[in-house]
Amino acid sequence: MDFSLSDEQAMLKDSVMRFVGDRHGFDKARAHATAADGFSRDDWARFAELGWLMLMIPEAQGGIGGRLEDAAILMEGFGRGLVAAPYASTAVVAAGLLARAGGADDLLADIAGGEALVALATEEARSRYDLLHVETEARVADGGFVLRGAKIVVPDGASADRFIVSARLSKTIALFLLAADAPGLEIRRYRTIDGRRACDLAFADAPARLLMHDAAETLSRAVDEASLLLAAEAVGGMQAAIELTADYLKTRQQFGRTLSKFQVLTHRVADMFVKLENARSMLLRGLAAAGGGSAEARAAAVSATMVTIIQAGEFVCGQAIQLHGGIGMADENAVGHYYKRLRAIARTYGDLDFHRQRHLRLTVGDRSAA
Amino acid sequence: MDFSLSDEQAMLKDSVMRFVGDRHGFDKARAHATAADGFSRDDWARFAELGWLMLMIPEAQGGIGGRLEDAAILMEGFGRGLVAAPYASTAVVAAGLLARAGGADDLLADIAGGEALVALATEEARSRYDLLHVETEARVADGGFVLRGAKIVVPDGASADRFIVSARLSKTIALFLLAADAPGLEIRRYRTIDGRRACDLAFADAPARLLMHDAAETLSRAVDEASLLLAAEAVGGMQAAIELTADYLKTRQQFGRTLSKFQVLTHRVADMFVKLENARSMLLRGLAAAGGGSAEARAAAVSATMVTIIQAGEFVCGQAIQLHGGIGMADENAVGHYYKRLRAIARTYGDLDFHRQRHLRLTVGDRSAA
Amino acid sequence: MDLSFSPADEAFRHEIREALRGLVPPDMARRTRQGFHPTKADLKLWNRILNDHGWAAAHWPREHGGSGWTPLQVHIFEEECAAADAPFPSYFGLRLVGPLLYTFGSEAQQCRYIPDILTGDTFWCQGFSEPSSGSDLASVRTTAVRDGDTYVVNGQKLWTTEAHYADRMFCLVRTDPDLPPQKGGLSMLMFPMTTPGITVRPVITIDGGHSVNEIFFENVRVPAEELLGAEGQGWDHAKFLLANERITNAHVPRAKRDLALLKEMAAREAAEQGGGLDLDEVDRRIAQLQIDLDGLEWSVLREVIGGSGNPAIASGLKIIASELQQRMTELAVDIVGVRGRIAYDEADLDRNDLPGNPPDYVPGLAARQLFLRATTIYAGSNEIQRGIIAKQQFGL
Amino acid sequence: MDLSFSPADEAFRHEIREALRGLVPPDMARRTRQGFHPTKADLKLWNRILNDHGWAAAHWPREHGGSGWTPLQVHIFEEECAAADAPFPSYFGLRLVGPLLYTFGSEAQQCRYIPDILTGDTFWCQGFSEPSSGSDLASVRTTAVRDGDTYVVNGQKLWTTEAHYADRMFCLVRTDPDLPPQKGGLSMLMFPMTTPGITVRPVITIDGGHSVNEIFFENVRVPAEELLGAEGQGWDHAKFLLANERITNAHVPRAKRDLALLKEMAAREAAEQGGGLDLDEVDRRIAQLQIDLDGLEWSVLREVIGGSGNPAIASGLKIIASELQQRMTELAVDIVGVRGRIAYDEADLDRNDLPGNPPDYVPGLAARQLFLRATTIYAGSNEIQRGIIAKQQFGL
Repeated sequence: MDFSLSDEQAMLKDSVMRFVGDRHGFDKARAHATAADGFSRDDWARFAELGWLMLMIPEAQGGIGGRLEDAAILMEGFGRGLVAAPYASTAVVAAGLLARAGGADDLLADIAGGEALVALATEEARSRYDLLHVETEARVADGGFVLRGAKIVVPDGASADRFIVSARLSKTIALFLLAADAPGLEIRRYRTIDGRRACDLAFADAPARLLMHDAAETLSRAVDEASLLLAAEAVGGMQAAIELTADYLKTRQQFGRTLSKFQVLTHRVADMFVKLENARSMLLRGLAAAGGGSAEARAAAVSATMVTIIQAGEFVCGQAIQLHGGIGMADENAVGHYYKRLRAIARTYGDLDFHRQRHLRLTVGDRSAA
Repeated sequence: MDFSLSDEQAMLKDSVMRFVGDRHGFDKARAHATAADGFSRDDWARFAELGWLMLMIPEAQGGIGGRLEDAAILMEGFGRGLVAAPYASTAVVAAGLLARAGGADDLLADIAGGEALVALATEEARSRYDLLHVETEARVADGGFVLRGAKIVVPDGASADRFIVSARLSKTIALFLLAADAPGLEIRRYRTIDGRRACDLAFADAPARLLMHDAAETLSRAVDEASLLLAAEAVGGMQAAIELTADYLKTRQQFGRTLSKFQVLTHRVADMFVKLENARSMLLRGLAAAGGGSAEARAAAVSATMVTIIQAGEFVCGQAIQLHGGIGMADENAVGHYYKRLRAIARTYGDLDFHRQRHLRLTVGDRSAA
Repeated sequence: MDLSFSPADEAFRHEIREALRGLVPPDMARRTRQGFHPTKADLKLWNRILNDHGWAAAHWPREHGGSGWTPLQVHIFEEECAAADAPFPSYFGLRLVGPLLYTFGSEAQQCRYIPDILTGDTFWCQGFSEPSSGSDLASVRTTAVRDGDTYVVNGQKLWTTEAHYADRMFCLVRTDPDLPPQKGGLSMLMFPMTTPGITVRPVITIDGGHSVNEIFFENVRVPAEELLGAEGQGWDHAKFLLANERITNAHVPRAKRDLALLKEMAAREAAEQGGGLDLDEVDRRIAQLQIDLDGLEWSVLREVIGGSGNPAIASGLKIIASELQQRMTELAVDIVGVRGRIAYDEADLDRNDLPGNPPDYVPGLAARQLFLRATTIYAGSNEIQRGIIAKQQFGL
Repeated sequence: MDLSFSPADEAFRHEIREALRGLVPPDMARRTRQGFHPTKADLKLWNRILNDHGWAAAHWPREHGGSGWTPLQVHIFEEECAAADAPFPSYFGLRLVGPLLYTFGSEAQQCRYIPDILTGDTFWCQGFSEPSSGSDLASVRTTAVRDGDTYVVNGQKLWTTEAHYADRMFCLVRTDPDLPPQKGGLSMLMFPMTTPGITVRPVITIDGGHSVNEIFFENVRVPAEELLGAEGQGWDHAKFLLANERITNAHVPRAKRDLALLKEMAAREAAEQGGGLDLDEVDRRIAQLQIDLDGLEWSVLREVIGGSGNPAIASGLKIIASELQQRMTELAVDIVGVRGRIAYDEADLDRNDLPGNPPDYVPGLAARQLFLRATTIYAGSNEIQRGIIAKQQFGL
């Protein structure tokens, strides 16, 4: 066991920290949020140049073959800088699924080059984060497959040019690939509370390419990994929110004193720090479980991580607003954006209730198996 | 609706506050706690002189016919002064049950005169506060009744000379009366965490007098009223603990300043006060529900009160210890005794889990009936 | 001590409930339930409807246009209004400047302003907070310098709620820079928002909504007769308002209605979402909220009926109520699952193809949850309230 | 970065587990599980057994009698000891004065004391807190005045854990009343508890137990050679100990064992109590504790392996661990229902007619819960820790 960064990881960290400009990027982040895509295409091209978009593509398929910890380093930086680019969804989750499915090397190359944005669509109106609750159906038509059904709130979906979609194929869950301009596919794009762009998808016999059948466990692993990347982003966001708050306390005057003279406020910052460091530990524990062991152990550990992240995020970023007072409520201040991003993360791929239930079922709750 | 005290209530309050000596009674309370009974027989005789022991006996049966609010005023004072006398159990609960049962005027007169101590025994090894879970059985023998079974942790049981016992009689729950020296009754006396004296009872065909059959609702009401009296005691105890703490902060020096200069500590006291006042409101609400309305509404309201009291007690008295620091952990300091009494109250007639479940069942949880 | 609602109280409740039946236009009721900031049109219309029944200022004394009801009756009335999904009438006229005027104002000022407050023809806003004085009113810097028959106002206000709805402002200003605010340095002025030199800048809050503003004053000339009471009384006026505010801000009637809606929402979501929602856990949270709301309600009843007037009690109510409002909307957003991530646009609400295809109770929740983070900050942050309690109640 | 336990680590765990099998006498294991303060006899015996295997000071460097294991191996070893229901060895020799001695002590002092610490033949106690300085060590008032070859100690200590077990004390004293404690005013002396002039008064804590004491010094003469390091270094010694303490005090191995026992207890109580226990709610609380304990364990691993040495991190561990220990015992008492009200007498534990006729896991719980209120107070209260974090991490 060794918690220190390798040389490559240290470089990666250095590189992303330089990119987000040591959290001076809020004006840029806000400008991107009001753009049509909700993020910067220029940044995305830069990511390709830096090799970040091929980091998680296996070497055999032309990538760097990085590990989840490496992507987590990038995501922590993105969290710090409120970077809204669809990194986790395209460059990790979609790239990973395409690599495992095989036969998609061209698309992987496009992802690596920054030319393709691929989003994973799993959530449905009645699924409540359960990946096995899939009402979208696939059937054979004209020698290929067509999809019928609907997906909602697809992360980074509004700017995606392709979608990976889970659908029921006979009795199992399969993954399909289709383009955003596929016939029979209707897309409704919109903003989420964190200013990012999601979409709903409606499939009316939309033709799609089968990527993988019997994909339940592959999908579950991919989404667990995506959750951990969001956890890393959350850790970066919390850290930035705490630092902004500590800085604010040192400058703001009330009742004739700087706020840093008020012990209840400084102790609140201490509690925020304690929750952040605990969340960071749980992120590492989740990454460890994703690196080996059984599917059940991984799922339980990821849910434990997410429970911690969600609880910490609500406290840390909520209190960051509280300690800023009125100005923390203003959209023109950065701190509220961390809060909103944390709340969005807390309801992507699973919420507190979902992760608690899943963790409980896989650990103490399973008394029949004990 | 009127929250002000009547003249009689104001006198009662004045009288009990004088008795507990404006919370200077800790040395006395400690001395009583180490005595065999865990309370003072002299005090008890004084209560009889003051008329407190006949307060809750109906006028028709020679008492004053007071209302539960009146007894609550006394109990709040007792809570403040850590008075361990078995007032609620004998003078309210037992007296009330005997009065409702009828035919026990002599015993009621003895209670009023301070000559009889009667305890109610309902709890069993497997009942977990459920008054309807009764395994003790009564059967007819020699023209009377005998009991077989066992009760545990009888409040104020160690000093009682008589017991009112719930037992199963054919299919219903009945109440029986028997003396502490009844044949076939074995008593094991012991201390509880608050220094009071409880007991276990084992009945081996112990002869007992039938007080009331089909007594489930009467018993439930009596125990709800007893809970509210403990709630009143808890309010008095919390108030005393807060005042002790505020006083301590004004005198104790640390790091070259009095503790009252540390904002986190004074704000903690503020939070304690907020919880106390909220608990006081819920006590009043519980008393209101006990005064009228349906049995279900009463039970739900009493459980809501107890949930609040138990939560407030743990916080208020736990933090009273915390703010005292080390000295709060010493048995020779008063503040820990309030904590222990609150924790004992929190597991008498019901605990947080029991009251939450009962409240939930009677309110939101009952979706089938909605 | 009499802890029960009397038969007369129950009869009154029944009467009000009957009288309110059908009084709230259905689309207004729907908007209220959805929880976005109320529109000016809704506030105006509901004010007028209330006034038609003599209820606009139910909580005022009869001699000033109030109902003359007992405090308990007022409480029952407000509870029934909330249960009927009526919006809470605009705060600044009816709750703040109205009572200020009939307590401290001249007869001329009362005649000039009170009638239009009752009808809802004039909307007010409150110029208190400033960029450098959020919770610290003593540090107000906006100045008013006497120049003959007028005051000349310069400075800046922030967090001015409904300034963009308002016709007039009552405004805390420094009339004497040499006196401490608590000792006569502050005064209260009233003036139209159309007075030359006033600029209103919208401040968008984290929910994406526009309810507060920043106000700039540049040589704004206000006739001296628009001074409330005497010069230098501003601190007393502010204290009077803050004490009132902490109890009204408990918003028990609205919270009771919100909790009832929450229960309905949980049942519907559970039915429609096929088992994914952990209804047991939701029920536990609702039960705890119910218990805490019961406590708050009885604390408010103790205060409005018993009237301790203890500032520590009022501060405690503010703390409990603000945290309760936050917890309630947090639960509401949790209940609706992934749709709680969607930023619904108020302007789109009449479309039938909203993102996520949500049930009707969903769209306003996420924004309302975000906005309610302000409850523990505004009207004196909860940290300020704890300081008041420690000092007032315990001398700490 | 390598986040996994290596096969070698797993093999080590297996080896330790096997070696520990049967090593803890069953009655000692039962007493440990029951959670009363450990007896001196148990501590002594277990110390000797550990020493027979060379494990008494597993966490020390090999050159001083330690195991030479990696920090991760030490962690695994302690986890396995806790899982075997071994008592945690007496703290003051093995955790505190031992490391002090091999870091700051003279060779003579090391030779004199360390062997008996390893065998458990000498028990130590720590004279730090005083009546007027609980969390504030800078205000220590106990004086030691040099008189030829000896120091004469006068004053008073409080909260001295295991002083009634101890053969010797290491004691923080003021050797220079004119220097600030941080600048050389304090020193550390070591002396036998039998030295004339020492009086030990038991302090009974709210659990009814006796684990702490008050100590009075009246002209206690201590040879100058019993000074640790140089005169005036006491502040450095105290800081060295406090930093160690905050991580050891996390007590993760014991907490893991307690949580496992809690799960068993909940299952047995539910089975025996016929439905009265809300097992769903208990499971939820256990699951949250499990998650929080996982976080604490990985934070400790990060610190013992990565070794940031950041005092803010150590303070954070102390806060989390102390609150976790409290929550765990609170749940334990809640699980056992009305029996949680009974004050079991440690002396009666071998009787088979205990009050309430409890299952064997019940008797120590209520007392332990009460005693653990001290965890958020001792070793620098959690408020002190928050102050450290604010200052060290953020300059606040």
